[in-house]
Amino acid sequence: MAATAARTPIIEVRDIVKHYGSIIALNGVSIEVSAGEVLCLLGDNGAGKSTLIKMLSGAVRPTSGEFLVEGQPVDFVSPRDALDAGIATVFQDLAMIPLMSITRNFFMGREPVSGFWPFRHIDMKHCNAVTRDEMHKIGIDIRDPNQAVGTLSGGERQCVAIARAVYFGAKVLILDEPTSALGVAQTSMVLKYIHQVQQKGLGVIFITHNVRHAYAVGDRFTVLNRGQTLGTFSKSEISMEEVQNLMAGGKELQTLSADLNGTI
Amino acid sequence: MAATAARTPIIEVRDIVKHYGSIIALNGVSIEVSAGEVLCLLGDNGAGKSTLIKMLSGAVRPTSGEFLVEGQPVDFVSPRDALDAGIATVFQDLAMIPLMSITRNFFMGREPVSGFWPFRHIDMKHCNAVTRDEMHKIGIDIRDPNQAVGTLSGGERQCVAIARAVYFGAKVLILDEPTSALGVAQTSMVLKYIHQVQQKGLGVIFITHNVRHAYAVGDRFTVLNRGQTLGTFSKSEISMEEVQNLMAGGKELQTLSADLNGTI
Amino acid sequence: MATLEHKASVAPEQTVSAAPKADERMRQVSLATQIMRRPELGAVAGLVLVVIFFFLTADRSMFTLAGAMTILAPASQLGILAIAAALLMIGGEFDLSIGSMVAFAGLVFGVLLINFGQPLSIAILLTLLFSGVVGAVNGQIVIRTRLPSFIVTLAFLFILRGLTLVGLKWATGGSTQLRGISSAVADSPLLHLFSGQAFEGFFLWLARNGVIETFDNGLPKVTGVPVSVIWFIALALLATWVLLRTRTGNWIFAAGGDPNAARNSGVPVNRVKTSLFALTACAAALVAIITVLDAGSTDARRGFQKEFEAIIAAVIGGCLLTGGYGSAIGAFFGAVIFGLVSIGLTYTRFDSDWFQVFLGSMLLLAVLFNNFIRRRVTGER
Amino acid sequence: MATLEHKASVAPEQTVSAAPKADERMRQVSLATQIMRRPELGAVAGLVLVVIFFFLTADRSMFTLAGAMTILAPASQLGILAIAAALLMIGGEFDLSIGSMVAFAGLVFGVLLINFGQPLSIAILLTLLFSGVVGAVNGQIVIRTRLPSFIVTLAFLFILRGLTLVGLKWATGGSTQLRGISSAVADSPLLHLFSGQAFEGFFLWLARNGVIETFDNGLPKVTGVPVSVIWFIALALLATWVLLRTRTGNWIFAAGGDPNAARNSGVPVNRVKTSLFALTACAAALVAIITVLDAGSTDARRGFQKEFEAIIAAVIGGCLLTGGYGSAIGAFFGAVIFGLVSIGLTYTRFDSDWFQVFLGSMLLLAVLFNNFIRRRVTGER
Amino acid sequence: ADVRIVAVTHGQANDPFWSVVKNGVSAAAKDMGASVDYRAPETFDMVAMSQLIDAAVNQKPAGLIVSIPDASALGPSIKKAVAAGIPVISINSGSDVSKELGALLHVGQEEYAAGKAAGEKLKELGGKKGICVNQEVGNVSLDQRCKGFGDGFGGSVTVLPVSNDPTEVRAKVKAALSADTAIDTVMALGASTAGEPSLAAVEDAGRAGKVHVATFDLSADFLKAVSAGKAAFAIDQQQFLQGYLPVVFLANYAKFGLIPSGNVPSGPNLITKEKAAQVVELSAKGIR
Ligand SMILES: Nc1ncnc2c1ncn2[C@@H]1O[C@H](COP(=O)(O)OP(=O)(O)OP(=O)(O)O)[C@@H](O)[C@H]1O
Ligand SMILES: Nc1ncnc2c1ncn2[C@@H]1O[C@H](COP(=O)(O)OP(=O)(O)OP(=O)(O)O)[C@@H](O)[C@H]1O
Ligand SMILES: [Mg+2]
Ligand SMILES: [Mg+2]
Repeated sequence: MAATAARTPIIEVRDIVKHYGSIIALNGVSIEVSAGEVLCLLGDNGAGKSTLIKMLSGAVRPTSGEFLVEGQPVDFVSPRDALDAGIATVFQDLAMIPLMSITRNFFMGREPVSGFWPFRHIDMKHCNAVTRDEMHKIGIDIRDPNQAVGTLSGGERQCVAIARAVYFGAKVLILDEPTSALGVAQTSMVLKYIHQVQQKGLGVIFITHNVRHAYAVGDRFTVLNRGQTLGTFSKSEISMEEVQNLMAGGKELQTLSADLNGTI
Repeated sequence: MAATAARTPIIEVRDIVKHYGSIIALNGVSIEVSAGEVLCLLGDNGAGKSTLIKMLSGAVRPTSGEFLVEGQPVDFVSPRDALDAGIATVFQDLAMIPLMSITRNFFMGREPVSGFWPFRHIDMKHCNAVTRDEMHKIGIDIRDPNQAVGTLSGGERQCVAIARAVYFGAKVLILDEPTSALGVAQTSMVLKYIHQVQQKGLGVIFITHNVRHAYAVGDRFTVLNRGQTLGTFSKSEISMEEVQNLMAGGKELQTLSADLNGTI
Repeated sequence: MATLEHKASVAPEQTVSAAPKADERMRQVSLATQIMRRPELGAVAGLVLVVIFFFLTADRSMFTLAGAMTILAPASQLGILAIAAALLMIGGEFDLSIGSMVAFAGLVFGVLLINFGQPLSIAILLTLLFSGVVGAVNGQIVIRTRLPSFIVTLAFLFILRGLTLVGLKWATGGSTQLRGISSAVADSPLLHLFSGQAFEGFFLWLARNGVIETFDNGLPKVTGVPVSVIWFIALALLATWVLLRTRTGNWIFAAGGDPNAARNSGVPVNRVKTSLFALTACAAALVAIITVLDAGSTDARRGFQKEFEAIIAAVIGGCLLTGGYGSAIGAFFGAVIFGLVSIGLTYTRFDSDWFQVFLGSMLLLAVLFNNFIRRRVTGER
Repeated sequence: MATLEHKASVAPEQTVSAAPKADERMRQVSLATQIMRRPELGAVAGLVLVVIFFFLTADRSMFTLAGAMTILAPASQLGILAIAAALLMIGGEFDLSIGSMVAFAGLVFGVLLINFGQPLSIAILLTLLFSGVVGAVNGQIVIRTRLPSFIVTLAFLFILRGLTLVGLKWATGGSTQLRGISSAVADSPLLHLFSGQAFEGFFLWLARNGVIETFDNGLPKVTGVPVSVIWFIALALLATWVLLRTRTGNWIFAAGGDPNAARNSGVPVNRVKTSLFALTACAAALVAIITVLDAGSTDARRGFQKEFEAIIAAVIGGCLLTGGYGSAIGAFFGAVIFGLVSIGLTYTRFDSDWFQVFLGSMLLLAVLFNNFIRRRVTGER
Repeated sequence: ADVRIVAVTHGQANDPFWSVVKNGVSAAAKDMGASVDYRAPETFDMVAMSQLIDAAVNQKPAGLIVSIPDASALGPSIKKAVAAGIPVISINSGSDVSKELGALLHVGQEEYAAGKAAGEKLKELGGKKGICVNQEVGNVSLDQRCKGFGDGFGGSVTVLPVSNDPTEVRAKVKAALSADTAIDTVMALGASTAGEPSLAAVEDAGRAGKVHVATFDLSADFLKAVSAGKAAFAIDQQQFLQGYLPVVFLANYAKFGLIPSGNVPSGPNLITKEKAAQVVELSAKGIR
């Protein structure tokens, strides 16, 4: 299937299963990502993409299945373990604290400290400057880095989460529908970021419902459906239309598209 | 500007201003929607689209400005007033209660009751059936209408909010980025809904960052930028590319697009 | 607060009632799992544990009919408060003034009967009305000022308690105890709805036929079911029905789960919350009426810390302090557990110095056990 | 709970420090607005109101240096607890066992000194250590079982209170009061850190020079600042610094604001919460040590309902019960307001029967006034 | 032990006064070879107390010891006990209603009478204006102590409501003294909770020796102050006997049918400077 099978993948999961009580969210899913590769995770709503991502980033634990990072089996008990292993994630729900300021959210969990021990503190000025800067780069001109995140617009908030994940670098960058609420300019910035990150040799897992975005940056496409893998395809093997049909899970897209002049 | 100026618009706002403490979210915005018309509200992240929507649906009150419904000035003090006036809204944050079941969220605020007074109750069986049905129509096959909404996937949740707004009909349907988390099939269903609703003679306000979606269903386009109106254009006056440029707020999209083969 | 997400993922409301379908994304689960997942029934495991504990350590007389009644009487009075407090908590607010309200309503009731010589019916009506108004005022302050209900009702905790003292001294001419209520209401027909025992005839009949124990003089040891127990059960059923089957119930859950989202969906959150505050105050007044009629007196300390116990019972019964989740039946069992533990210990031989240690440990154990069993059965992490 | 969104929109933390920029999307706001928007300073308005009230109604002696010290001594002890409780509340949890912990730590401290004849330093160290461990156990139970901290620490409220009684009776051979502590520690050098007055020399000098009032014998009426006041102020400053300027502070806000989001961002939520529980218990132990040394004895009722008062003070000071929002300085002012109102009323001529009515009304007024002023000044809806 | 006796009172086990009663109960139980359970509601709560009595009656003990601070509230339960054939002895409060409710006898002292005695004594010492430091306003027995004190004292008396926190008591008493310098008498309703901090407050206010401080009940440190002349006196009800004697009576009644034919007044007993020193040690052990 994939062209990169020779290298050890940075992340590899095999036959992952996840139950929530009586609900089966994942029922045997396998994927792998190598360095310098963008894997697009596609699938219908409720297919289990976010659940898989949460597993990779240590936020939930699988019911069964294997999970290898650089060939070594791992068992993350908290997202901190995943971060320490170099996996940075933008969650679909963004993992932000509404009552806290933009800066504080930006640096949450990885605050840079200065000074000696009993006086070790955060250099807020520097943090504010970094935040303003990084947000500017992604295309958001924030009024005040101390504004509470809960009062930002949906897109602004999403940009904070993305800027944060990118800023703190990592071996793997996981993005769960990062562009869903973004404006046109911000979206293109994020796609550009993905490209840059890939160039630096990181692995990227990118979830989206937008075929164009996926096709623009993806090297390989894994399609999930109702908790199971429908297959993995490299860009050379598959056309944009085929990807689109896979994503829609074989629903009669033709009729719909016809009504709307193929604009989806 | 607009072609429909002769009819009384269902909703009209003039020179709306909204301050949050020192923050100016809207600074003089005017729009109008007539029956049987789809108005697309476009604009960069943080432009003030959601703030405007919240005002129209009674969730926040304007600092100043006029608000007319069918030509009559109104002053909504709560979203209930807006609902009573026939304005149904899908909020960007969806307005769902995570701990409550899908059915209960679906009917929240508009529960159908049966029986006589002291014994008036909700017919849960019927409600469950309606919920399952409406969700199926939009393309989501829910496992159990009693599942807590907090445990649904992002897209599934968004579909509940949309299905609810459409089901309860209204004079005006306001959709704030309804398709942001939706899969391909669900998105086309929503666009189809908008079309149907428009045919029925309702007014629709549709917010999106996806130019294609906007162009597919919109009759007129109002562009906001940094809290102000950039202008309103009817479909005949403007091309998709021009809309796209307006949405990005004049940022150098060309260079970005070039990198990514124009896929945004 | 950490539990919100968690609860959401494990207790989809009423999974029990879901029709089984063939969906490959669902596992078959046992009936036990489905039952344990209901918030109402979570507290049952703790109750069972506590009963077993007492069965092993307590005097046999605890497990007679009379023993049960001695436990149910206080549990039911607490329970009436706990059910109202649970509804209010589900609706997202607290009322710390319940206990003081019991004392204050008792004063109002007593004064109406004694100082103003009103008939029982009028006194009950006015007391309930008055409490309801105070409750609604509480609610309106919370809503208008958007202050936390904790601090507003706390102020009323002090104010009502203080007014009770002042009022009692005024009514009695200097004492903090108002007596003579029994004689004032001696032959009112309404009396039997609010005081004494229900089903007395039935119990007498049972005793005559040797079904239940009797004293040496032939009278039954238990002359009936305390009316407070009847009220308690009736309210628990009513509240459960309201929560699960009515529009109001849906609004209560919504108002507590996320008031903003609820408001945006058209739920009249303010009206719901105000009504709940009024209801809670009325429940306190009901308890006041029952206890005052039973005791024949009222004093400045009535209901002391009852607000606290009511909240404890509601939380044992599975209500979230953050609102939006819980059940009336849970509060019912919570009150029974609390009553059982605190009265039950008097049936054991433990030194009363250890009373609090036991009370605390039993509560903790009951809740831990609930939790353990639920997780075990539902197979959650 | 309804207030979350609301607070978010009106109190962007530290707007004061934002550099003014030319952004057409920002209005110029006055300095007053910027200051009132800080959660720390919200409680100041209430304090001012209360002071004005007493200025108009109370005896002049309240406004002397001696009067101030009289109020500060209890306020500072409450304040130490309130600051710790505020940190814990910001971190999203409650500790209802603080009050019982004061009694229990007092017992441990007393027993170490008297029954085991340990020197003061060891006794203090062991008491703090021991309390910290109990607090951490509290925290671990909350975290592992994911039960609400309300119910877990409530169990400890009972258990610790009960153990104190049992322990006291054991240590004294039957009494509920353990005494003789003053003589046991009479000449320890550490004593002055935890008991008595600070700056005595300075006050003596002031008195000699006629700056402050003296008794007829020439000794100053106020011989110094109670050490608890020093601890109180120091802790308030330290806690404020930690909250606003350190990594730990960020983690506390995050853990309370949304534990899931915080965990997903790599914040060690469990460690933070456990530490906060341990800290709260240590604060209780500190208060125990100070009061025991001051009173020279300890008894079974020490710290009764202090958990409640500490939470009240924190809430007056602007902490949200739901976590993630609040300040240590707010709790500081909250404790001062509470102390001022409860002691201040004895300086007035109101009939003491009305005490609770006044206490409640003043608290409500103070909080309402805070709120009113803040809304007024910040121009919010 | 074959004789089982239950004591239900309105005082919690951790109340210094009632812990002495409980010690009396335990001592008698040991001496008589009886088993006694001591029960009390968690707060001054008459409804809860009547429920505890009901629960006790249900266990058919050989004897029941109760305090009766509210005859209306507790009466029915006590009558039920009597009707069930359980011998009842009332202690501490309720001497006036004891017979009426069917109790065999009463051991104790009326709170009001003790307060009045104290008031009279303090008036004798020259007091004109007093405060009554009440650590639990609304507790009827404490309120009666205050009322009795007021009536006996004659002069102007205000009630100072305080909590159990010594620091707060001290601050409030000090505040009261400095707000009104005419106050020359402080009557505390509990020795360790209110009495000791009141003494400290008097000293803080620089009024030592000018203000008479007296207290209900005993505590070792307060007694020391009495013997040192810093405090006027402490009122002793000899509550140890209120616990001890009824157990002895009921045990003998159960075994031999013997019972005294009249009430036993256990107090009041003013402990002044002369007697104070000898009681200190007993007080520290929870016997006085
Ligand atoms: N905590 C939970 N408890 C119960 N069911 C859950 C839970 N979390 C997710 N699910 C279920 O698992 C399925 C997969 O959810 P997931 O969020 O992974 O979907 P997704 O592929 O990310 O969808 P979307 O594209 O809409 O974000 C959904 O049907 C959802 O209802
Ligand atoms: N409650 C609030 N307090 C302070 N500022 C606010 C508040 N709500 C919104 N804002 C600010 O107002 C601006 C407009 O927000 P709004 O949500 O309307 O943007 P939007 O156009 O919907 O953006 P998006 O496309 O990202 O959803 C944002 O910059 C936001 O920071
Ligand atoms: Mg998802
Ligand atoms: Mg928006």
